Amino acid sequence: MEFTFDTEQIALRDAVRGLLRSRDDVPADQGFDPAMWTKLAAMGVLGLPFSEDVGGMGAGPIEVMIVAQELGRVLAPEPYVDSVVLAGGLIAAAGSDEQHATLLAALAEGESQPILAHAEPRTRWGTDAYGVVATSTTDGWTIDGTKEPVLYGDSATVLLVSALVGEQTKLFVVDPDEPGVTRTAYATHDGRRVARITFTKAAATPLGDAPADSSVLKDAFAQATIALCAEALGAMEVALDTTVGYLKTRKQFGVPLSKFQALTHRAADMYVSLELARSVVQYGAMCLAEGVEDPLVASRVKLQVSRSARHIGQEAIQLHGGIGMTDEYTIGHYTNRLTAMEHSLGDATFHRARLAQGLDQREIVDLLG
Amino acid sequence: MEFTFDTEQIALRDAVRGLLRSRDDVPADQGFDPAMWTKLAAMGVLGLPFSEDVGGMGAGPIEVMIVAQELGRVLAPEPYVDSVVLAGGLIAAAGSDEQHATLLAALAEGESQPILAHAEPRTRWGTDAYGVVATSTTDGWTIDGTKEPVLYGDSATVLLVSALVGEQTKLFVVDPDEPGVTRTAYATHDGRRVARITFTKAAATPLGDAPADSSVLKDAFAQATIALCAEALGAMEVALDTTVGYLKTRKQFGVPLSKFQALTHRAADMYVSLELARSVVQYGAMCLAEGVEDPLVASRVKLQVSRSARHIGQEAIQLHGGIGMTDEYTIGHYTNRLTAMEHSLGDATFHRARLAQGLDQREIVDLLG
Amino acid sequence: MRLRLSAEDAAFQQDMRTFFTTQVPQETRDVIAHGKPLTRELIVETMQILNKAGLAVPHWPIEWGGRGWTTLQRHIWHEEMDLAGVPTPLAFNASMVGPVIAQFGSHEQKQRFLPATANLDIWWCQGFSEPDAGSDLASLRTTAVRDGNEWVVNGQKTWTTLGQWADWIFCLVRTDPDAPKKQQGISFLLFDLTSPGVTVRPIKLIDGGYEVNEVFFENVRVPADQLVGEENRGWDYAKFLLGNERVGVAPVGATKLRLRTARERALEPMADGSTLLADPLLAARFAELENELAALELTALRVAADSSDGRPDPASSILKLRGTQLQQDVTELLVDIAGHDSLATGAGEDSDVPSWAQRSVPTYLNYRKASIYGGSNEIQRTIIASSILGL
Amino acid sequence: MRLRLSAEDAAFQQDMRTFFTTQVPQETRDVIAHGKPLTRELIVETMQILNKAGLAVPHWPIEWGGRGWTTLQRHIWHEEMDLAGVPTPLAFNASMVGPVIAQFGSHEQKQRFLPATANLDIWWCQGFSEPDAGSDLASLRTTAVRDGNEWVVNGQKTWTTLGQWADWIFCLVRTDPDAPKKQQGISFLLFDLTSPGVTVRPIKLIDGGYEVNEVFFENVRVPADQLVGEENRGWDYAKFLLGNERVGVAPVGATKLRLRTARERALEPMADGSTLLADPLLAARFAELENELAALELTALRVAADSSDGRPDPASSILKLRGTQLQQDVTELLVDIAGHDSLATGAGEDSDVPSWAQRSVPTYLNYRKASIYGGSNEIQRTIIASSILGL
Repeated sequence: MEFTFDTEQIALRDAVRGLLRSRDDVPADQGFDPAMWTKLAAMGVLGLPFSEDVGGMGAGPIEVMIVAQELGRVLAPEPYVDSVVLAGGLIAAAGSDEQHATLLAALAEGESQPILAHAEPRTRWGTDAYGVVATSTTDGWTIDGTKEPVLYGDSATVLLVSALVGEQTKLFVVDPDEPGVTRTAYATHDGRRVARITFTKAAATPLGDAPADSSVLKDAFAQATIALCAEALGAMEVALDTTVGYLKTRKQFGVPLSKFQALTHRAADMYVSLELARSVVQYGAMCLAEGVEDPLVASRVKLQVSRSARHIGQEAIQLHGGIGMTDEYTIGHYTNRLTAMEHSLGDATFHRARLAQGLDQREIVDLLG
Repeated sequence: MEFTFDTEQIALRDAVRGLLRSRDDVPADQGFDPAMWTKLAAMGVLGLPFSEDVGGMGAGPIEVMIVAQELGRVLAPEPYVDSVVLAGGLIAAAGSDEQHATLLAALAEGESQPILAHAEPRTRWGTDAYGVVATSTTDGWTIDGTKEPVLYGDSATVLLVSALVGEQTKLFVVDPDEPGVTRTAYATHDGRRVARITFTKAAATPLGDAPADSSVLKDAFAQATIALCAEALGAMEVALDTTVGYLKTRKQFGVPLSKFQALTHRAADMYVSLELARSVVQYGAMCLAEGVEDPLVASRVKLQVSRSARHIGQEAIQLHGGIGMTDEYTIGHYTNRLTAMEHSLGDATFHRARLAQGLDQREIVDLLG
Repeated sequence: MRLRLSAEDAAFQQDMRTFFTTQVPQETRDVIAHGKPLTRELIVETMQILNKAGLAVPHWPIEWGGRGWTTLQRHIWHEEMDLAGVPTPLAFNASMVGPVIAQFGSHEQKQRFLPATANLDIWWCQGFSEPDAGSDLASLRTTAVRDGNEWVVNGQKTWTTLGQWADWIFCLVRTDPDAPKKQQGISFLLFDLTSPGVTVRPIKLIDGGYEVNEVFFENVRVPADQLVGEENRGWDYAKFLLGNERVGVAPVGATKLRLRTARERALEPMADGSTLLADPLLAARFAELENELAALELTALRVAADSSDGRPDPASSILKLRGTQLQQDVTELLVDIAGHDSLATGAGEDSDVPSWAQRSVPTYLNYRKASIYGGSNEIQRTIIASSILGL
Repeated sequence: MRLRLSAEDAAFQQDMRTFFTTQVPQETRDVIAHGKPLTRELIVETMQILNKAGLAVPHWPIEWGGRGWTTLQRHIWHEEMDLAGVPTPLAFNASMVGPVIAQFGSHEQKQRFLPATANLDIWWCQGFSEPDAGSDLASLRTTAVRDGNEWVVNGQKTWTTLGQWADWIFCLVRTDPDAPKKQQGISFLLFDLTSPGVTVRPIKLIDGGYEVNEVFFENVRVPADQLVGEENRGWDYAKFLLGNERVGVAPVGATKLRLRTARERALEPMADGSTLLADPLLAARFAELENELAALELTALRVAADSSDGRPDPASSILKLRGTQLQQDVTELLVDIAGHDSLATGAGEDSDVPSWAQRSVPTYLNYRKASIYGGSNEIQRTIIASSILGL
């Protein structure tokens, strides 16, 4: 048991941190910086989790966590978790050899950006499709229906689409530039881009040799959830640092805010929340790395991280006071982004329900086995 | 709309408060002070809610609230809510004329102490009996089974017993000194007395001309719940006063605790909890007085009061520090008693479930109509 | 003790409800009911409808449009407005500068300003906070120096709510920098925002909207007759103004309206035909919030029913503290009900994501202000601890 | 980063589990599992079993019974004890006075006290807090004045846990009242509680039990060779002692044991045949607590796995703060599961009210101490804010 990074992992962290320092403005109609995406590719970060024979680095969930955490620290809007971990993870898990060779290699090189189009309005975060249907025709598969909100759906170069085949949800690959695919893009509350994607007899190919079953979504969601939680952890670190810094420098009634015990004690509670989140994120990444077979791990991680994120996000603004409400100051953006992450890949209620189910059949968890 | 007491009500409050100042030691094997019971009778307090023709004062729920609140302020162990409000209320609501004349008159005079024996082990706070059965014989009714915990069950001179008749729960009157009734008494955690009562072919008479249905329990529980909440309100008032007094006088690090903002802000939150509790208690009493027909009123009151009681009880000890843990100091007794009240007549979870049920069928409550 | 409204008050409530639901256009009230942003025009139009009916400034002196109502009646008036989704009279006019002028202003000032203030012909904003004088308001540094028959104002205000829509500002300025205490030497000045030397810079907030402003003064010349009351007594007037309001401090009606909306949302069928309210955990959260709101409403009624004088009451701090907590809790609930639909912020009308869900996070973020502005919750706790508990 | 235990540590864990579940009598472990009060005899007997096996004081220097384990191994040792329901070695002996004597005592003191301390032949208690020196320990007023080859002690200690069962006390006393700072001039003295002039008065607690004591000293004469280390350096030794423990600070194993028990209770059929755990709200509360406890356990493991030195670590404050919160949450859960059965405190064995339900409120009340004793949660927050956050 060890909770420390090795030298290579520290080097990776420092390299990513350094790279992220030099950011250009993000084009508003894109929602992220394509130049940064290219730089991340050049550093090998986009191919990190994929095997070397498809152009990846063959690294593992710990390295993915490290990268995601750094992205979170600067609120980087690049679709690392969405494209590399989630969509890339799905292709790696369920794609055919040919899909591995083409899609993953292009993703690792920054030339392709696959995105999963799964969410539909008025649904929760399960693995089912509701209103999107795949039909087998003599010319192959076609897809009909609407997916929304699809994060980064407008910039995606490849769409992985979940669709009903009969009563089963299966996965397909769709080229968004083909006829029958309409994308309407707009901004999320945290300034990223999201799309409504309507499919009308859109040509689709199965993910995998036969279309993969929705069960592959479960593992991919687990991996993406833990990476997203690492991103949230990075954001929480900086949110607390920023708040502490503000308490030290800002004066009221002639003294720094850090003289007000009612405030410093609340900062202490935020720190506890942060460290609990750090513990579960590292746990989650290590479980993935070691193939721990508890399907509830991602839910454990997301539940704690969601609680910590809401606590830290709300308190960070409150302890800043008015300035925390302004767009000009950074802290509100952290709270904003943390709110988005809370409601991505399952919120606290969703994951708690998974953990509560079956409590009559299983013992209280024993982490050390 | 008015939230103030009239002159008579203030006089009642002051009289009860004065009376309660002169308390003798409570005999440990009794759990309350019989001399005080007699004095309360002499003041007319025990007959307060009953009509004048059965020896009562014909007063209403507001007056009952005032008395209960005063009892709560000094943690008076006398069975006012249990005997006068709950058992007395049941007799008044469902008893025969003869039962009114005998039982209520004796109760008002302090000569009889009726108690409801309803709780059974491993049950929640509904109106059903489970393991206690009434049988109709040629000689009248007999009862078999065990009730526990029955607060003040050992000192009761009359027992009202809920028992199954077929699948229905009905109410009976049992003389505890008759053969077939065994009472084992012991202490509650807050130093009152409670009994396990076993009935073996114990002779019983119906409450009312035919045995009253368990539905009468519902109204009686509602009245008793609101009175109990008034008692809790009194206890919370003093718990907060005591805590505030302690913060003003106790020094640490050379200054009074009241200089530590982390503590005073928590005292402020306790005050908010107290005032919210006061509002709902007064609301509940006024609803009873005016015959408001919302069956959820008692649940509204108990839910808020339970939340306030737990908050104030826990914080009162914490803000006292070590001294709050001692039997010698009063504050722990307040927390102890508040904990008992929380788990009497339905806890927060029980009442919240009642309020949550049917939310799809009814609108958010509008208190002003 | 009596829960029911008197016959008179019950009739009063009915009158209010009828007026607000029939005389204020449905389209205006839908803006609030659906949580959409209000425009300047809607606020002005509504306040003029109310003023015409004598419902804009009922707590003012009768000769200036007041109605001599009891506090309970004012409470009812305010709650019924909120529940009907009526934009309430602009606080800067109706609750802030108006009462100060009515109480402390000269007769000329009253004649000049009060009718226009009640009718929102002048839109006022508040110049109190400064970059280094927020919670610690008395540290303010904006100065006014007498020059002949004018005051010359220099300095900066901030957090000036809706300053971008305002015509005039009421402003605390330091007129005696040598006063022994920082609370002394402050005056209460009124002036036109179009005066030369005034710059209003809107501040973008985290929800993407604009509500507050920085206001800069560079040698702004203000006629001496626009100083209210006595020179150097401005702090007293500010305290009067801030402690003046005991009605509508806890936004009970507005929060109830939002909770009702949340309930309707949670009853709308999901894609799989289920409803969210069928989840016992969500139902329990509703029941809990509903009950907390009821306890707050009863507390607000206690404060309203049991006071007839206009003095500031520390109980207002409970209402402010608890009121903003619940206000925030309900916005949080709506985000959680929206789920991942809450990411679809800019989806617009063509989307199947309901528009309330699109707005849920900006609204949630916007209401983080509630526990900060107007005396932060920390300030309210300090007031409760000191003024009520004597700590 | 590696989650799995090394083969060595996994074997170590298995050894511990085997030892604790086979060598400590089931009846002893049932006392803890069922939440019954421990007796002096059980604690002594268990510590002697552990000591015989080299498991009582593994963190001491090897020559005095230590094992040279890693912090992680000590963590595993402690958790396995807790999970098995083994009464842990008496903290006053094993974690407090023992390490101080081993580090700062004379060779004679070590020989005289350490073996007897490890074997609980001497039961120690702690004489630190005084009526006016609780959180502010440095204000202590108990004095020791040198008289020939003895110290004469006068004063009063309080909150002396299990003093009623103790043989000896380790005591902070003021030996130089003129020292410039109150932290200076304090010495660390050991003495026999049967010495003339010592009075121990047990304090009854709100759960009805006795755990802490007042201890009075009236001209108690203590041989000079029972002063540990240097005169007037006692504050340093006390800080060493208080900051010495990083293992077992958060009672994870004990809380987990209690949560397991709570789950079993919630699965026992009620009178109507239902189980409480079937209620989605209770199940959600369990899931939430289980997860919070897991996050705490992981944090404790991080602290344990990543440190090999013995210096005090402010991270211990997180463990203490959060650990006691969850400890209290679980006692609260048990009361709520008990429902009205929780009133049947004194029912005894003949009752159908299960005995855990009978004990639920006294246990809940007793554990209110957890956030007060040993550095209150307020003190822990202050440490986190200052030592970690630099506030």
